[in-house]
Amino acid sequence: MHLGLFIAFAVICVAGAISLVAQRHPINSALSLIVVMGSLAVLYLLLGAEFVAAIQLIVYAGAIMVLFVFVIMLLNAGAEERTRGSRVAMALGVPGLIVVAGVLMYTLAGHTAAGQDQLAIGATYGPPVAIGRSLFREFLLPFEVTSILILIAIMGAVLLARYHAAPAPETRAIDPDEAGDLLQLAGTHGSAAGARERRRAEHRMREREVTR
Amino acid sequence: MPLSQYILIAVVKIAIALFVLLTACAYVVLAERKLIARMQNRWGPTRVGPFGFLQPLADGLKFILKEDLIPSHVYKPLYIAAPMLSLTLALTAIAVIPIGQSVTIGNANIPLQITDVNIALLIILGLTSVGVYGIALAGWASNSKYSLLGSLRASAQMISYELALGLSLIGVLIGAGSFSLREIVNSQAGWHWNLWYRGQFVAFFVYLMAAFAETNRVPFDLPEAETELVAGYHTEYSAMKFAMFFVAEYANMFTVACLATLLFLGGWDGPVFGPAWLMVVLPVLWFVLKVILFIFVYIWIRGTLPRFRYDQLMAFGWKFLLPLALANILITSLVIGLTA
Amino acid sequence: MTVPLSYYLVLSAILFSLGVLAFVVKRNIITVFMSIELMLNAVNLSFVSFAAHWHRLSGQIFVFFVMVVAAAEAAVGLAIIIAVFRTRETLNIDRVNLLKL
Amino acid sequence: MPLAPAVTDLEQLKSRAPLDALLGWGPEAVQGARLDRDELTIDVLREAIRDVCEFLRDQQQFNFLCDVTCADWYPTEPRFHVVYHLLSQAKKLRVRLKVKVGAHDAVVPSLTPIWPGADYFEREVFDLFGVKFDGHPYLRRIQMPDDWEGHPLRKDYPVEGYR
Amino acid sequence: MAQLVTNPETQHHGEGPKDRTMILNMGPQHPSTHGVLRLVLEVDGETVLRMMPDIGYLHTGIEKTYEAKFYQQCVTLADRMDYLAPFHNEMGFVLAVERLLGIEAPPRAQWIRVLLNELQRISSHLVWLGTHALDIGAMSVFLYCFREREDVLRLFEAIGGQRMFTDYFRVGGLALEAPLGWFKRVKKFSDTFFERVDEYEDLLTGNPIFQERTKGVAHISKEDATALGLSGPSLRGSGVDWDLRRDMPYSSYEKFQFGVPVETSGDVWARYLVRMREFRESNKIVQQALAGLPEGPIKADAPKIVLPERDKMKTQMEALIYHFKIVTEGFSVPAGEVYQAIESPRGELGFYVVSDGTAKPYRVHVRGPSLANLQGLPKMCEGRLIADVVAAIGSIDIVLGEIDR
Repeated sequence: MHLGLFIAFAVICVAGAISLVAQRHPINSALSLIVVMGSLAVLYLLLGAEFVAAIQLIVYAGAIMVLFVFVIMLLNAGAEERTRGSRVAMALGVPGLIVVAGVLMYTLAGHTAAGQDQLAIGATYGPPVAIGRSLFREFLLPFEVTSILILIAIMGAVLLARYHAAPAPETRAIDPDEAGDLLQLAGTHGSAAGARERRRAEHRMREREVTR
Repeated sequence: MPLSQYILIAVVKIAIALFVLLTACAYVVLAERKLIARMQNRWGPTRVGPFGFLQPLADGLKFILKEDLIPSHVYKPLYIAAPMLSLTLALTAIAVIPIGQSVTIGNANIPLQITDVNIALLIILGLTSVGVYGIALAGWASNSKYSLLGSLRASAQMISYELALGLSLIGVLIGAGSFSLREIVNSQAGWHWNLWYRGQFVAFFVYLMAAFAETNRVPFDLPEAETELVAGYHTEYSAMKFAMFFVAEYANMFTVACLATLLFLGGWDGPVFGPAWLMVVLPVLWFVLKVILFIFVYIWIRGTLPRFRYDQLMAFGWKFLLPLALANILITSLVIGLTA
Repeated sequence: MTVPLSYYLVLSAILFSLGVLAFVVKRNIITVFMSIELMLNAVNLSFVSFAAHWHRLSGQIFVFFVMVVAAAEAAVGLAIIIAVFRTRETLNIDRVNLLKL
Repeated sequence: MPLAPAVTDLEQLKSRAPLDALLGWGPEAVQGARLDRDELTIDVLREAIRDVCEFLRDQQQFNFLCDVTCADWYPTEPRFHVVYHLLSQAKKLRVRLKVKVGAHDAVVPSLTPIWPGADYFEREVFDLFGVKFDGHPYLRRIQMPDDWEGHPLRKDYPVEGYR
Repeated sequence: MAQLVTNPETQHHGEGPKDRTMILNMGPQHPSTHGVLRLVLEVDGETVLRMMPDIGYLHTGIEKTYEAKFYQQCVTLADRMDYLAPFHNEMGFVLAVERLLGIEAPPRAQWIRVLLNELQRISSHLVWLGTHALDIGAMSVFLYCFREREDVLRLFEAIGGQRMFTDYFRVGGLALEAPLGWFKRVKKFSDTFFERVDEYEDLLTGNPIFQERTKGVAHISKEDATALGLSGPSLRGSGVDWDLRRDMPYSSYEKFQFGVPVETSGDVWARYLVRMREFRESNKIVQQALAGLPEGPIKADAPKIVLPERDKMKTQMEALIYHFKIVTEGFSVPAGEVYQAIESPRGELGFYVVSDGTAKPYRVHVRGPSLANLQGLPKMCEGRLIADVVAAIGSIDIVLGEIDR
């Protein structure tokens, strides 16, 4: 049971990660990453780390990745283009990586520490209370330091977004010359007969292209 | 308990919970239409069945039978996935919500909850925070300007108010000392409801506001403000896909109402008397009544208030609710620290 | 049936390697940034599995800190990406090779 | 209440303040005047209309432009009578200015620099009569579709439209 | 906010002139454009940078139609322009023709006209209030307003035989005497109406969300409002104390006591307050008209123009001849031109009627207040949020039937 769940979610994890690499549109990559994070949260539950699992879901999937998706939507990032740089990286990176991964896995798999007693499904290790206690006693200093880090990050993000923002397009009373462009862009208001005429013309054009 | 029995009970509970939840969603829609209609000197639906009681059925049929349009300019995979995501996440949250003590059938003691986890509250928070994706992706994948504006509004709003929502719960958590919803309810037993016993009325107010915003309801219904954005993020959706968003919204309302009941209104706490079977039924009844009360407030507000503007909404969330929630945490912990 | 610690570690190694691969291969600056998150996640997994293995809470606490740092990093990083995009109008990492806007 | 006959004699009409002031300011701009049914109409030289309006607005407190429209007296020339209705809110007085233009040079100076509110009214006159307004920033059809032929309120416009 | 255009592979709509902005077509089919108005917005995020109203989707050619109808037929056409205030249109046209003819309606007819005009103003403002509140998101006010509007429309139906396009005013008077008991019904409505206005105010005026949404929003200064030709409550909301009923009275308005509400802040809130107080002032006029209604005929003594009474037509040869001639040939109007402006619920409604001496008008032009008020919209909205555009459209209370005519 335990192993079955592990294998299932490990496979989902790896599939998500591969999809992250393989997808060309950033939003698909982001969604793949969310899948990875979700299944990691399940793996944490298997390991009995409830609190971390929940935090993983809330912070990683619910906050950080939302930020990513948001930015992708805002910047309207299109599918990425292949450049020469990416081809070089492919040629060097993939074989090199396989070697590194192989070595890593060999080392790790070799050191199969004799099984400590395994937790049952649903059993917990590291309840929130215990985590809180150690966080606010042993690790109080690092905790406070991270809070300062977060504060700095917030200020930095605000500053960056403010400081480097291009001057906002100014609002102005309608300049009728431009109003024309505006209407042109938005589509002008013609008669039904005119629209029919144009549609017919377009149709004829298309037919000519087809026959050619 | 053998595994097979465990799974059987779980499946039965899930089926019952889903059935009840979906039916309740349908009837809350009817109740909303009826109540608002009466507030506005109208009748509301009356044609289908006696007093219009079969109206939800007719609506459901209509949703199923309608042509499922997929506009040609959408990004199809996400366009299809988004409503499913929304609905799934909204329905999953019900899994950790307890509705009463336990019943004993045969020799099995079955808690009235699909699964009792220690970190139930965190799971609900996690699910709602992931729920943003459904709306954000729906707007983006629709490739329509109104949808995009609606989904941007919705995502920003949900992220902002999640913070206030989370912080408003901390006072309760400090008091109960647990993330488990069952234990939180038990800590309020005997009329010691958090709403007054631990002085969490400020937290309850913050929670109420944030919950309205989280579920995109009046006066925070900007993402689908029909007079501005046509229908917001579901402008391009029709038939069953639209229905999924619709049900998801009402399921979220239920989750939020259940949570409010459990955290602030004492859960199933209430006068219990009578024979054994009544002892089991009454708590559930109290719980349901409280949830209905909360939902009635939702509907009432919808009949009364106008809608915020986007920047006012953000200001309200960040500049008013958030400091209020923080102050509440501070005071609650001070009180607990000093009295303990 | 138990799952040996090494399984988790191998999974973590695979994820980390995929993260590195994505980091090297991908050309979209946001995706590159996401691959860093993937690597962090892989490391988190090994932390948690070690914590479970040795019954020490510090592993989980460390994951907590990693998440905090990741959140801070994401906030600042995305702000930088937005700033870069506004001036350069591109997200391709090959075109953002100068250390100035 | 029988109708009083219309007065067209400029000397007799001097008692009317806006006309008097206008004659004092620039008699060459005024081509004629008419008091009919208690409404004062001043025929203004086309080239002077903008200055006249500016004068009336600044010196005579005619601060409000109610309306710009046109009437087509088709067979006669000058064919188009472009009509401006001004209102003085301080004096509670109205005055009508009229510019007559012929069919072949149907161009009138635009009043948009003086009253931005003239914008839509002038566009409408252009759309429905084909009278052009010189200096209008954005003279485009407003009621009819952009590809419409002809100007529907002209008297020689066939009722069924051009076929 | 950065660029808001969606994924380019499937992009079907036009991009903005600068890629940071987006062109948004609001209407012609949009829930809050009150008819078939189209607004082309250039937005940056949710901020409106530029706005361009595009009208003409409801163009009916009424001004051209006038030239082919007898004067008495034209009253019916006038109804159809501003479909929320038909009585005001009738009033404007009828007064203009009466001045061309040099006749005047008898006092009773004038008072009933005033009474109906003020009832119409109430019903028109009710529609405004309901839709405005609905745009801002308050749903219930809409239905409360339509409840009262229904009462007013029933009164109209009783007196004119039609709920909206009554065609009740005639050149030289009114079509018929009011039915028995009608004035009592009006009194009953009018007595309860003050309470009803209080009810709306309870729901909106004190509501902090509503105030937030309207105060300081869509501001237009006194000077701009005058220069752009705004009129009616939109002008009075900017602090110009001008009401044609008081300042250039027509149809014996000079005999009524009423206040002209003026607000100086020039925002949506000011226009809201002005109209809310106009409810009460109009109702006061209604009560005065009921109390002091003069007795007498309702048609002017002008047999060549006004249709004779039914019984006279059946008993007197002369009356029959006049009836026949008016119906078949119309009545001819001495050549000349008049501009008659009245205060409609939306502002200065002007009828410019040119006669060439025949039985059909040579040219009729309508100065629709909505057209001029619409010109103020871009000025109000640029630089503000999309939600404010909706509030601003509601606050200038436009009727597209009148804009496009």
